[in-house]
Amino acid sequence: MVNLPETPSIHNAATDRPEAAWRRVWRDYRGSPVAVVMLALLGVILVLALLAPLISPQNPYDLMQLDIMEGLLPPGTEASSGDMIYHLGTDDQGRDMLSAILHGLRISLFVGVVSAVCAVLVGATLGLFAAYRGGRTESVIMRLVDLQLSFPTILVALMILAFLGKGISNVILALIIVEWATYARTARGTALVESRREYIEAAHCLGVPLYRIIFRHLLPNCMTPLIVIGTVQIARAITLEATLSFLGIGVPVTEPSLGLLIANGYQYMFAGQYWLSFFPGIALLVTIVAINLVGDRLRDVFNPKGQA
Amino acid sequence: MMTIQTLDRTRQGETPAQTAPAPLLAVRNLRTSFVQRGRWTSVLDDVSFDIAAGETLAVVGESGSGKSVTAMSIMRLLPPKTSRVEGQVLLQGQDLLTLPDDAMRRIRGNEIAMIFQETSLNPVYTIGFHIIETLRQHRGLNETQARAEALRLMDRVRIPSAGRRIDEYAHQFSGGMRQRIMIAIALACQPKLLIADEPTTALDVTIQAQILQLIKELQADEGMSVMFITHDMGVVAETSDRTVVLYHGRKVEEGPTSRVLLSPHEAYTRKLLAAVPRLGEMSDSPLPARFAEVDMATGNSTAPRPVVDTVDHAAAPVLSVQNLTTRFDVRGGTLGGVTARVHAVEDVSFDIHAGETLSLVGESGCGKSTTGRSIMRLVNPVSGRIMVGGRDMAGLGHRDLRAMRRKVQMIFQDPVSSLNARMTVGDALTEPFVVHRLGSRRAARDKAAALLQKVGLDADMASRFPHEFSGGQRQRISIARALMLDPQIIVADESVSALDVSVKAQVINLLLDLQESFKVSYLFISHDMAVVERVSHRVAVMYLGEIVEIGPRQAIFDNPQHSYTRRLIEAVPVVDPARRHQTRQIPAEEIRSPVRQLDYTPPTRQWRTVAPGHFVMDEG
Amino acid sequence: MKRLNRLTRLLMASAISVAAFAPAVSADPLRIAIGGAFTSMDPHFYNATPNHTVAMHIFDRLIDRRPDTSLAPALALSWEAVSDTEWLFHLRDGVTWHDGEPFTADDVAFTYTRARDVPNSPGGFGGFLREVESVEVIDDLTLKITTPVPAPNLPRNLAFVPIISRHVGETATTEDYNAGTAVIGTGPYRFVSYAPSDRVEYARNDDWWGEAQPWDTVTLRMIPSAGARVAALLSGDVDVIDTPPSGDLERLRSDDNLAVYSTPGMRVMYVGLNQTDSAPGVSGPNGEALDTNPLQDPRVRRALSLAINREGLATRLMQGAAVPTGQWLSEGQFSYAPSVEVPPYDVAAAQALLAEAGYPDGFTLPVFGPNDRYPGDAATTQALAQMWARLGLRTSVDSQPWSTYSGITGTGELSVGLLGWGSPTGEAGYLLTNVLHTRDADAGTGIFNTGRYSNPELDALVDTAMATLDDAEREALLIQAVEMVDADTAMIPLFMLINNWATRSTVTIDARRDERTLAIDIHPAQ
Amino acid sequence: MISWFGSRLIQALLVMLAMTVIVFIGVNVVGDPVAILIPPDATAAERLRVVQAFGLDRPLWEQYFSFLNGVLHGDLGRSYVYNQPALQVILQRLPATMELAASAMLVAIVIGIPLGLYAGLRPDSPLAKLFMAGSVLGFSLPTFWVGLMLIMIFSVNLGWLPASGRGETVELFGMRWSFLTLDGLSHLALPALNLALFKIALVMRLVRAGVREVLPQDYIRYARARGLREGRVIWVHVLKNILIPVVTIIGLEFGSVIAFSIVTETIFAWPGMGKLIIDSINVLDRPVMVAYLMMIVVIFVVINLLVDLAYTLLDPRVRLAARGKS
Repeated sequence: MVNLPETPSIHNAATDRPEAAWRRVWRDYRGSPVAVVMLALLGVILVLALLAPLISPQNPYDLMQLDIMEGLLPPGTEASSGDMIYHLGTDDQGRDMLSAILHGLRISLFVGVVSAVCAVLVGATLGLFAAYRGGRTESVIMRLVDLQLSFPTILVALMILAFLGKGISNVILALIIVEWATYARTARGTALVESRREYIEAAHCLGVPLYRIIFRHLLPNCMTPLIVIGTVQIARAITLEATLSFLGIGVPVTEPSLGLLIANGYQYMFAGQYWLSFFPGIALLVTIVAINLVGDRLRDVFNPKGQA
Repeated sequence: MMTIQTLDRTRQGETPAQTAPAPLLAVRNLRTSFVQRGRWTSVLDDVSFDIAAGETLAVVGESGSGKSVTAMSIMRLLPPKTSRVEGQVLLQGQDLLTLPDDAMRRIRGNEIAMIFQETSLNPVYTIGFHIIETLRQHRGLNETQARAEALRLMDRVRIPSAGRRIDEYAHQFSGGMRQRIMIAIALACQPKLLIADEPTTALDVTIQAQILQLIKELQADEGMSVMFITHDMGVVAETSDRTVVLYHGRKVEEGPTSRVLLSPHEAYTRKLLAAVPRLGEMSDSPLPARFAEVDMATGNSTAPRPVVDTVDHAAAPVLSVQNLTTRFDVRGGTLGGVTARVHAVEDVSFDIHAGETLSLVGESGCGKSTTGRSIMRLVNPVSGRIMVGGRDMAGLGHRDLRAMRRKVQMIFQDPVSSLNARMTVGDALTEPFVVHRLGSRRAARDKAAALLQKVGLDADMASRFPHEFSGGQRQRISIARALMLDPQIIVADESVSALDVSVKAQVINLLLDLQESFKVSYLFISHDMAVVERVSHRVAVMYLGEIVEIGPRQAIFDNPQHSYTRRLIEAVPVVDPARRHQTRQIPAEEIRSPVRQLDYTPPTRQWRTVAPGHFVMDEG
Repeated sequence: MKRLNRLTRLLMASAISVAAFAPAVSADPLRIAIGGAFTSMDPHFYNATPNHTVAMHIFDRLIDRRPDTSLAPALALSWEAVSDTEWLFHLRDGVTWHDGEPFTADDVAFTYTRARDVPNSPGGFGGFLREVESVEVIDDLTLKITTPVPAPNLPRNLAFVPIISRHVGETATTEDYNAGTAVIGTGPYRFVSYAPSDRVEYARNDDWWGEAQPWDTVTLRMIPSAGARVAALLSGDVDVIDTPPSGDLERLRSDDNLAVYSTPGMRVMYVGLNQTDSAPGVSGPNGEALDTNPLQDPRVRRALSLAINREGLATRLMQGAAVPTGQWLSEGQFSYAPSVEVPPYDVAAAQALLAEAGYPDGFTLPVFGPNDRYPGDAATTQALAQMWARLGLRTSVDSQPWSTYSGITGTGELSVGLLGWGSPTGEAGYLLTNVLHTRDADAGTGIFNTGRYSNPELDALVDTAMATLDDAEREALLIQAVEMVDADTAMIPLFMLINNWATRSTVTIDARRDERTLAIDIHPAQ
Repeated sequence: MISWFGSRLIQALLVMLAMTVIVFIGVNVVGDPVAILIPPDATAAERLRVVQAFGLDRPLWEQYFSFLNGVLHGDLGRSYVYNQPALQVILQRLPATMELAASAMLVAIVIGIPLGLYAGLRPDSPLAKLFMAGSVLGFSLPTFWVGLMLIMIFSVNLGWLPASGRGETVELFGMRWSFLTLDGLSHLALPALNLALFKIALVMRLVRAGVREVLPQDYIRYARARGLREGRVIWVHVLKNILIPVVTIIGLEFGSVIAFSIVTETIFAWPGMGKLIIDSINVLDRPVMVAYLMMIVVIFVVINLLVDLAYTLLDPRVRLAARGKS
């Protein structure tokens, strides 16, 4: 495309209302109905996960409420006590699958979000630090990042978990270890680009103190790529956790995430007891697709040129 | 709306009758629209003109005028889905717009060749590949023939050692050489018409002169027509027989270049020409001069207010730079060791007095920007002293540096990136005032409002974000921000270079106004000799990191001593139609690089005093 | 033209008929998939069921074990104890190795030396030969084995040790076995190829001394993923698979093209109870420390046993892949105690016992178990916790991979844990000696006594039984011991795992108690 | 060039050395391999014999240095379970994994590049939008779940393709390959597709983004202005420019395909390295775990090196000399 003529913004400026940045983002975001639906869906998923203990028909981890004699009932079966219907069937412990999925969603999202947030904090701090300090600090950090990124996440996570053993906190730790590098690289890359921009130099010339330049000028302008990557990385973290749990080295069996629910149901699939891994699989899929599509849209909105 | 269109059409009706009976190219009622946010918006409206055989037509206009779109429409290079071209484009009577795609493709490169800015070569292929590809496409040569022809063409555009360089890639060539290659490709099929779309915009002025000269010569040899698209009135004057002026997608004026330049009919053309500084027109005054303002409605110009002498020669200089040297390491090799050094600034000294403007001029890589940035301590100089108000800034720590920075401020080139997109204009303006604890927030807001008005904006624009402003407005905001700290010196690093001609003139006027009001000094860094002549009291010419000549502006421009200064002035295209048919012998010399071996010791320089205050470096 | 056409047709017809009859003339290849991971072609390298399975096709033993664990002559035609510590074995005549060399008693003597000490082996065969003090070659077909103490289980243990030849084995390393060059046995199949972690291919040994085998070639594949194994069977990739997932059994049974074969196995799943003075994690109802370990009280142990719905575990959780039990052998096996019944599921009685023992409000009990070792292990652990929660205990679940769980089973740190124990000897003494006998490292007793149970009366009874060569006498003593264990609830047996195989309906299989999947047990369907 | 290569090699060796330390400490933290491997009824003496045979009775640092010493002599230790040199155990399974990974990558390229080109050249067509939606799905679907579904659909319900193992193999260059027989190919199809799915989406989006980025470039406009055929503009001028990032990423992704084959190999019982490492973790076969990681480091170093070389060959702007800088 040729360069379109600059819209005479002098006129626009007169008619446009002053607009907060987020409002502009939202206006652009709205452009894709699919993305809006996905955002709503994500909201619903989040609410469901947060409220899981309140809205699930059964507490799937209260052993008193379970009865193996209710095990492996197909969807729609009424509980023998008569006080509930297993809409999505039960697993081998007699656990209501709907409740298990809601709680599993909660664990999956918890793992994904917490690991992503921690990884962003660690990675962005190190990345900005590297960009700002330069020299030896930078090369040490970036060498580490290169090293980390040249190995596939799943392998690193696998090894860490093989050493640390199962457990939610170990999974989160492993995910942070495998993810921080992405954020560090992004943060450094953006910070380097941004710090060469003239507004940063202008701030220096104006005698704005360093901490203020970093936090007031640099950080807000580096946040966009971090947010976009963070969104997609949450989806990746959830997938990775599910994969690790599927391989049997993720979360413990007493706190099953969606991945572990799928793994648990795997052996029953051929027997026609599809609901054990099908429904958790769908829940996982929908969550990840929703996050990815929202992330995609955010990327388009924040960075209209790079349509990757 | 209707009436205007009819009016336009009747006026254009005369045009073909005035020119030669069978023009080579006749553009009729060209209207081009783009889809923007789902709606068709016209960007080129009812444009008509002719180009006769052997003639050079300049299409001139500011950004957004549609001059490039015109070329793209003629060549049918706009994306068919998002653009629409109506009207007629007749090449020797044949309408290009209705040709089948394949036939049109044979016209391109063959009948009509096109050159762009010199960055348009595919980076992953050799330049030989490009030339040979075009030759084989249109002339059906085989590989061997095409290669031989390519070498001949490269010789023709005077590329030295073509045999070796034909297998090199674009990035291994300098900008000027790349542009020569594009010209060679354009000549490959002996086109009837050459469309040159801003071919020299990104080039240094001496290189620009070479390329313009080359085009002129080749045009004479080949007898082809040229359509020259440019925003530079000097280039128009140097190259074209006739001129078309575009404004907001419409043709506002057309005529022989000498007529258009000397007695423009239309208000816009007058306004445009009034904003163009002409080299040499200032020789009668030692002071800077404002640009005349033209009323767009009437076309009448008001004579510019004369400039008062602001320079305080009596007091000590506000800025004194002594023996400033800045070098950068070039790292390479296995262990990232230093392999060479860029001697960006080498032993540079000058003073600036209160209220004075000193300009640093030179071409790319001469070290003028690095000098400015070294003064601002955006880069750390290797040695030298930078005295501001008697204190050496070069040795200051962070805290003292911050305090000193109040006295020296900087305005940058790019109006888009010099403001933080996430801060309102108000926040951007008040921030320096607040962080230096110069007063309350309220005082900061008041001062910001006052300065916004001072730079010609509304005080209530403070709540807006930078993207809501045009480029010129943003540059005004940057200036206002620099003024928040009441600086004594402002370093203006190519601060008007990115602006359109008319906006540039306004901003320069503003700078002069501010100098008058605040007695501020400017270190004005620019590559544009004509602008420098307008704004400076004194001028320093830089070449390869060194000042080769420094002195009062009048002396430098009227009596240049150093051969480089002379070459520089000579190369500037001047808005003087008389220069159209001048041919100059300009050697195909490249700009030299200040990258030196590690063991390089700068030679000791001898200086000669030409007149009081006018010094020139000895050549030899 | 016409004649040529007829000729072509004739040729084609004959080709088709040959193709059609070819498989029927000599029997099909047999394709087996097992879940366990075989790791070496060296028959003495690693004592694990998949490795035994691989070896048993090629190598014979002195004594064979029938699918129901009773003993049968193999390379030894007969054997007898000539004194308390001396046994004579009479070998089969006319047996040749796959390379044509004759088989002699010296090969057996060589085998028993080599099997104990394979370089770098994680061990395993030493246990079977612990009772072999010396081997004396009387003549080519007679062998005398001396034991340090009376060893009634010697023939059963020797049934595990594949016999290799001295002439090949003496110089052969594990590499030679993996490369196939040393894999020379006397068994029903010859070695063809070995792809580690993937498959072993065999061809019939027409010179075998036993019954003629119907299979030209046998492919033994390793498919650890149960789902994938079933899928391979369903898609016709293989003819026989072992351990189909219990959830699939019903569907496999109902498929006309498939069949399922089952037999109770030799492995009992039980709950090991820590009976030391303090069991880690076992505390009062609100987590407070207790003066005594409640698990030391037989009434508590009994209560825990009674609170378990074994029928539910077997039918729902294990989906019929298990039978409830109160001991560790199946009916019909040597030393099975008919008097020991499956403990009833009686929560009320259990609660009463608990109250009687002084724990009316229950106590806190962490329940441990592996999650990758036994079929349904994690689910069973959870179900146990579930059922004891109903009894009124505060339970929690801790499922661990065997790699870490196996660490805590040996140290006595395990309070209450799900465990499995196979009785390869097919009699009660093996478990009694290793699991319930007082731990004594020097005597080699109580090696797997994870709960440190100690009952001198039981110890004496077991010691006597295991020194009694007379089978009837020994069986009576062992049954008495089993009854004693039950009365004291020294451990809580849950169920015996059932071994399952699924086949395409073109073949049948004799289900083996010892989990091995052998081509000689598989026959073409009639 | 030579010195660049040398410095990369030194870097790689340092990485491997660090890796051995970490892994050595790591594997020694978890569990007791002897407890897993020996029969439960083994006596203390039998147990001790195994501990000594494995050298586990020696202090960790001593074990480490004797391991390092072994490495220098080309011996990465001996598998506890297979009683073979650990390296040999891994190398035996390497071809299977390489075959799977290469097939998956091939599928990804063969499908991904044309779809990506189409989506990039006609971004507004419904088909392109469909492709892009599909790519989001491809990104989102967890590999293991897709594997299960593929088995469910193609093996169990439709019965078209086998679900496990390598099928018939043919020996070539002393290694066994599946892709040379029809049976082998049919076994390869599902796992390769499973592994490729994510990469198809990746390649597609990469190519599309590349096309979108290259199309507005001046040199494309200039190529058209020279009257080149549209086909030539796309296949010569656009394609080579997008191939540079695509080749780079495809090369680097090959590593991740090898890693993700862990999942696919587990599901499809593909007898490769990935399945080996899972098995080895489960039985704590420490020498194999260590050797596997060393192997992976080597593979990755080689891949990164090859990618860099390919990059230099494809993109004349990248000079080896300049690379030392980064």
